[in-house]
Amino acid sequence: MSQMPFLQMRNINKTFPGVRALDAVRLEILPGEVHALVGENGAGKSTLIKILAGVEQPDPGAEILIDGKPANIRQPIDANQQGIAVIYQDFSLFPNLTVAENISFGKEIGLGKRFVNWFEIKETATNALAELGVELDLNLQLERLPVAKQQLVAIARALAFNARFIIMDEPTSSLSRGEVESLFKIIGTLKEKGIAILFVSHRLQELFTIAERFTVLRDGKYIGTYLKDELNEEKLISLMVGRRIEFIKQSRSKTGPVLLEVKSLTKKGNFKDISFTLHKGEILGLTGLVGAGRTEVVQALFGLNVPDSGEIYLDGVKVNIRSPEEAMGLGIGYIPEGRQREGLVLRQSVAQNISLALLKKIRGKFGLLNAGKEKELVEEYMEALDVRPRLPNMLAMQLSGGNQQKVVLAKWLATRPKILIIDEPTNGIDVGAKAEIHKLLRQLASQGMGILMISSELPEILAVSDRVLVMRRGRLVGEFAIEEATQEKIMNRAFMGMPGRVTA
Amino acid sequence: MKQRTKSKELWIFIILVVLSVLISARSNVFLRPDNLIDLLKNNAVLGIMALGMTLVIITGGIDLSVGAAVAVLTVLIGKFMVTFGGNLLLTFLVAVAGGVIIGIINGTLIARANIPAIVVTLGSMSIINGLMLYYTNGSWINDLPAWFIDFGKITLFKFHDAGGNVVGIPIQIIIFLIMALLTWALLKYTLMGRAVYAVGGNPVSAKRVGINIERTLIFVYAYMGFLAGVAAVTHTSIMRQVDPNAFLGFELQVVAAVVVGGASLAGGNGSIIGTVLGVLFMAVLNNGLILTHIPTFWQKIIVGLIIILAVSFDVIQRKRMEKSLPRVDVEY
Amino acid sequence: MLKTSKEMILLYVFVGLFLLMSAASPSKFLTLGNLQSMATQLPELGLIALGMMVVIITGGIDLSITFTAALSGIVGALVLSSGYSAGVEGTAVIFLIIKALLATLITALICGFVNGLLISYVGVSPILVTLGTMTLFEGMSVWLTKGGAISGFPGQYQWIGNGYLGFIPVPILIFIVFAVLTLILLERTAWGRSVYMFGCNPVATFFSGINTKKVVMLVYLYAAMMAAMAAIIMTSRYNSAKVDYGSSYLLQSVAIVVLGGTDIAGGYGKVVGTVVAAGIVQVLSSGLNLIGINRFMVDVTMGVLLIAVLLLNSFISKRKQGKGVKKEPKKIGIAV
Amino acid sequence: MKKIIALLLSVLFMVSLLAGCGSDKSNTQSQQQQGQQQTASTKDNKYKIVVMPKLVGIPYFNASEQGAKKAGQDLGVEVIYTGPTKADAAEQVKMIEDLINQGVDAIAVAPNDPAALTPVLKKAKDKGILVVDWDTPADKSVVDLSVHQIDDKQYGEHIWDLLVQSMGTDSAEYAIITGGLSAANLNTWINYGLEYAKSKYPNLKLVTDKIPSDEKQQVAYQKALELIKAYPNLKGIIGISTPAPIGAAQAVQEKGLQDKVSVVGTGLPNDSKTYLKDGSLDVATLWEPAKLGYLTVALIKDMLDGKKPTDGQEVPNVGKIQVQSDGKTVIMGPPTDFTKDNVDQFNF
Repeated sequence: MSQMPFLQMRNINKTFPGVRALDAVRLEILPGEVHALVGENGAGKSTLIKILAGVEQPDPGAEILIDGKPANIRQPIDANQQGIAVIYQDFSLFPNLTVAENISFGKEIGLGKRFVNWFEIKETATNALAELGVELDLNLQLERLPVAKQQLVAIARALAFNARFIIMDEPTSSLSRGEVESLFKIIGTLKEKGIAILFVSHRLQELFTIAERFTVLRDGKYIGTYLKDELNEEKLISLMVGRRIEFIKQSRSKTGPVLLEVKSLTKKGNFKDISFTLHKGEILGLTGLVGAGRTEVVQALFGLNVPDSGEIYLDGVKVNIRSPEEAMGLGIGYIPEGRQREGLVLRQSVAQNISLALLKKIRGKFGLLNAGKEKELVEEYMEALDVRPRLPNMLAMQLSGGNQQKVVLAKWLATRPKILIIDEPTNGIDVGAKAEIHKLLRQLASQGMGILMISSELPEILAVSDRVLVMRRGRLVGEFAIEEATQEKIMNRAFMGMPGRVTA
Repeated sequence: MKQRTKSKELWIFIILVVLSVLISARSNVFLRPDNLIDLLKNNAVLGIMALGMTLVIITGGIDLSVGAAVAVLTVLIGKFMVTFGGNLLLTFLVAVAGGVIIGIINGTLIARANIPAIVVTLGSMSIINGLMLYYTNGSWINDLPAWFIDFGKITLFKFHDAGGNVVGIPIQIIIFLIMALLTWALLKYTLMGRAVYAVGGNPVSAKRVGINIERTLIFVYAYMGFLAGVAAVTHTSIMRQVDPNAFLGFELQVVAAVVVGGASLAGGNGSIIGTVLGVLFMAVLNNGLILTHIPTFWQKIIVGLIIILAVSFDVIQRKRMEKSLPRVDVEY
Repeated sequence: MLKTSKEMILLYVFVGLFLLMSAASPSKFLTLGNLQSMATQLPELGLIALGMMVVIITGGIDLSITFTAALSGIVGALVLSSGYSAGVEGTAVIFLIIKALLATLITALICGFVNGLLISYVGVSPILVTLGTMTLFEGMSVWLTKGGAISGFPGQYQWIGNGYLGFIPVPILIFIVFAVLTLILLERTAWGRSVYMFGCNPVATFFSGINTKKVVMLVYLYAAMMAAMAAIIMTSRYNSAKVDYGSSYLLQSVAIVVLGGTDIAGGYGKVVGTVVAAGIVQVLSSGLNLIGINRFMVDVTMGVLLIAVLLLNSFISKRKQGKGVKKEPKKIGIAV
Repeated sequence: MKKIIALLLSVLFMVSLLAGCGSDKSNTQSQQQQGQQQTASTKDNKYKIVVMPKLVGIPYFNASEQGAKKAGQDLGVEVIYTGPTKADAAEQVKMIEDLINQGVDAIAVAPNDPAALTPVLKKAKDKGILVVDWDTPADKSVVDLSVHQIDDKQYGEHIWDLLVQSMGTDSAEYAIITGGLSAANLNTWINYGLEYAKSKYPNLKLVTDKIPSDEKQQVAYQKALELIKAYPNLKGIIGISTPAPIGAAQAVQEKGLQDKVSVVGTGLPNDSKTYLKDGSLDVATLWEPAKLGYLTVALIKDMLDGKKPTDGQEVPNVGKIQVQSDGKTVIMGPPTDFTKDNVDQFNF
């Protein structure tokens, strides 16, 4: 540790009117290290990142040193010029611009240019991508790229203006296992170049794979910085939450008769020849790489993606599902992966979100909504799922990620579905809330619900499901009973034993 | 297929070609050089305004005050020329300066006070129109100086058409082409232009990469104002008198040309080529009505139907294309 | 919080303007005659604004609404005038009027259906569709009338637009009925709830099993119905039908809707706000007219008022946000 | 909360200031007029006469406003000249509603649509207000007086006569460009003219139905260009509504067809001067709108004083008028034709 730290932050306070978001926080980053920043939602991680990025200003008295010299980061450009780059969870890219522009834009602005030199833009982009060892079509509009590749664009952008320190906020939340591994490889390359990484993630397993040091925040306070060897998962969790949380394998209940049967479902360009069954009281895990066609298959069950051929049987009766409305009528619920985009109406109240799928059921006289019944149901399910705070009139956007997910769950549970499809149930949710949701899913299964759960996080699949299906390139390539399933076996199937072939 | 915006432009181009073929099948006048020149000249003002509106719409805004702005600017230069004489350069400067001031006021209210663009410009439309008509009472301004009338009559690149008549390109078309090129280059080759796309595509990210959103928005409305000034001079040079009421309801025509040209009101998308095609589409559609001898009382019905068909076909074929795009690389 | 809601601000503005106008010309403004005449004038624009509001809540816009009104009014008028001659009397007249009202309504609904079909089922953006249908409906109106006015209605028909129940003008009663109806539909029915949810997030609403296409279709049908109601009042009040009746209401109705606090991007909008905004515009217009202000300055005042009220709103919501940070994170941030 | 109220109040003050300014201006003006013109009569006795054009803010109606205002000064009556900013009958009805409550003695209106105004004019009449139409006739049964600039039938026929004179032949193709398809008075003239042409000039051929120009010169100009190209044998264009003949003349001038295509129509002399002089506009015909405004106010004053107009009556500043047999329809006189020789004598 004799090295001169790249960044030193001391006595960082941030007070919003009436609330202390950061309280004497410190952070030290060494050149070329991968540093994990951990803490529950609301612990102050994002505020700290915003200060580093120049989006927010710390309260007076803060000390920020870069290369040992005091630094002044007043706006995003300052951060960039100091060699700090942030890759936000949503990547902060421009869907309507080309890959090349997305990569080079920040640099051009940083240089204070007035005119665009397209040759230079392409050159910058080519170089940055070459540094990453990735090839992408520079002229492609960004929105046409899959998410994993968009992330590469975001990383390339950081490299483009010679960042010496890259902050990655939840970089793996939308990546599949294989893509995560390629990302780690890239992080390794960056490390070699002496670029420091601040890695923010809720997936503790990943952090232990990649990070060398951990800084823990809790309730806006600095808890400590630890070397990897000083910690294990359990200890880290207890530091984060201040109490011990058991991250246990959930107990299983007995599964019942077949609830749903899918026979050789096929849709061109989506999936081919998909057959499986789902039993009453069962949690069926569906995993595979992102882009393997998992979401496309479950959307076919919810009427969002009408298949070309194949049959779906519900309780032994053949059904034809062409819209979410029909699916709902058949007792199917679907909790999509994009909670904020597809799951919730953020600008409306929690109560209205919960009752949205129920509107038909709470119709009273003259087709008017029965306000009393609505209130009753909303309260019942907010209570049952322990949505906090228990304020039905609060806007959905004001809730934390975990509570938002509970609201989406409440919405669907209130329809009393026979089958619940849930896509990446704990994406971007902190540890405590994850365990709660896992427990809840098991509880629902034990009450006889059939649950089809998509997850890219294998520990989650192994902790919750009764059976595991694996998809690869639009096909089902494996099925394991939970007793025989291991991470290795599943990964093997997902990659077909040829992990080298899959590049991010 | 490569990019959605490109396919959008291609589609408008196809519709435009089909429409032109249909019209020329019924009228041998339509494709005559003099008609095409008239058509371009008479839509130069619409075109110049639509260029500015494209930028505004790319940022996700709208400017409903353009009709009022251009009208007040024609009055301004009319009064200026009649009172002071002046010269062409000064007249241009007066028009452009007036337009930029209006644009800066609109832009500042939109960017700083965070009021939706449609509201601000709806308000400024009634304020500008009201004040202008209060002071002018709608009187026309005649007796513009001779040098200005002569300026309006300039034609360049004279050539002989099939009938042996001398045909030239009027100055108004040249102004439109210069403005189109200027705006195209602005969008493509300046950082401000790319910032316009960035702000429309993702304002949060734009802020994060260090784009000054307020400045970008104010620039966009000011540029709209600048083009309103150019349009005012162009219009007056064609009409040779100033009618303060000449632009009532013009704002919807401008917006129509831009959105038909493929720009999305949600922001982020739109291009100068698309807008020029959109302007041409509206121009050809209107030009064809009399040339193909369509009875007066049927004209609006036909215009309405063609617009509906054109925009629906565009969506239908795009949907079909998107549906056929594979989402998963399925192994067969 | 409630005290500073957009609607309350509007109400203050309304009351303030009303008092101001009363003070400025008490002998003219505060007379029964003037109040009655304001109540007769407001409904046409008010109804169109209500229809426009419902459309704007879904994030759309209906540029064809005034020509929907014109076309449906003309069809109704044609039914009325072609069926009426001096000999027709008594119940036959009533039947004829009912027939004409139905013809007006059905025509409007067909217009709304065309809009709804293209917007929700074909998926064309509302502004493009209604830009086209605006021209189409105008063209059909001109074609039907050859530009002239359709007149020659039974005297009884005039009661709708010019009659009184007691001392209350009939049009304002119609307006109140439809304002209350809109309020109930939006706030208390599954459709109304879906309209708001769709305006905020169409994808999530669709994913919640709502038939969003139907919801949107109904929105455009509803707007068309409001247009039909306005058309009925107009044809009755003016005792004739013509293509350009109410043609100036298009941008005015959008202005009223946004003045009323409706979010132009969709998702938020209250009937109360729109009604009060319509009232403000009416008081301002009639009041300034009574004082004898130049008409163009009335336009200017409306523009200033529109921007001023929205500036005020944005100022207040910024302050509210500032306050909000104080309380809310405490409650929610650390939960879980 | 307090801040909000303060803000609100300031907004209201702003509005009231605006309102105040406007009203002060007009009040002082009218008071001055009183002081100067009418020292004898007290304020209370002054008749309040509303003169409402189809819309305000266009040259034609500005000219009539001047006439009406001048009559007000000359005759010692208060003239309120106000109208909608758009030619919309609905707006007109609303304004009349408001004016009835203002307590006026007479309302003279140029209806955007005659039928539309009938109910509201009836209402005015019931309140004891003298109801007059001017410029364009309203429903005959509700008006007490109807002031016409011209006999519509004669005027329509006159325009067609001018066309034939200018073309120098009555066997030719021609087209009509009108202000708007739904403008009632324009339609009246066109219909009279067409009927007349059918019998008088059977060889005149109208190539297509009247083309609308939205009351805008540039639209008339474009349409004229298209007409010239679409109908190569076109010999004449009639422009009805003041910007229409100017736009048509501009098209003719640009194409250098002054000798081939004749343009006639309704036009104000100031705006058509250039085109009359270079020969692209053959002749414009109109009455003097200022005189019409003057006459309207003068006759209303007489009516309010209990005097009915009589045929052949000499009205000061206007001239001899005709009164039709119904006793309430007054015609100002024949139109004035503006040609390149006489156009400089007029200034409106």
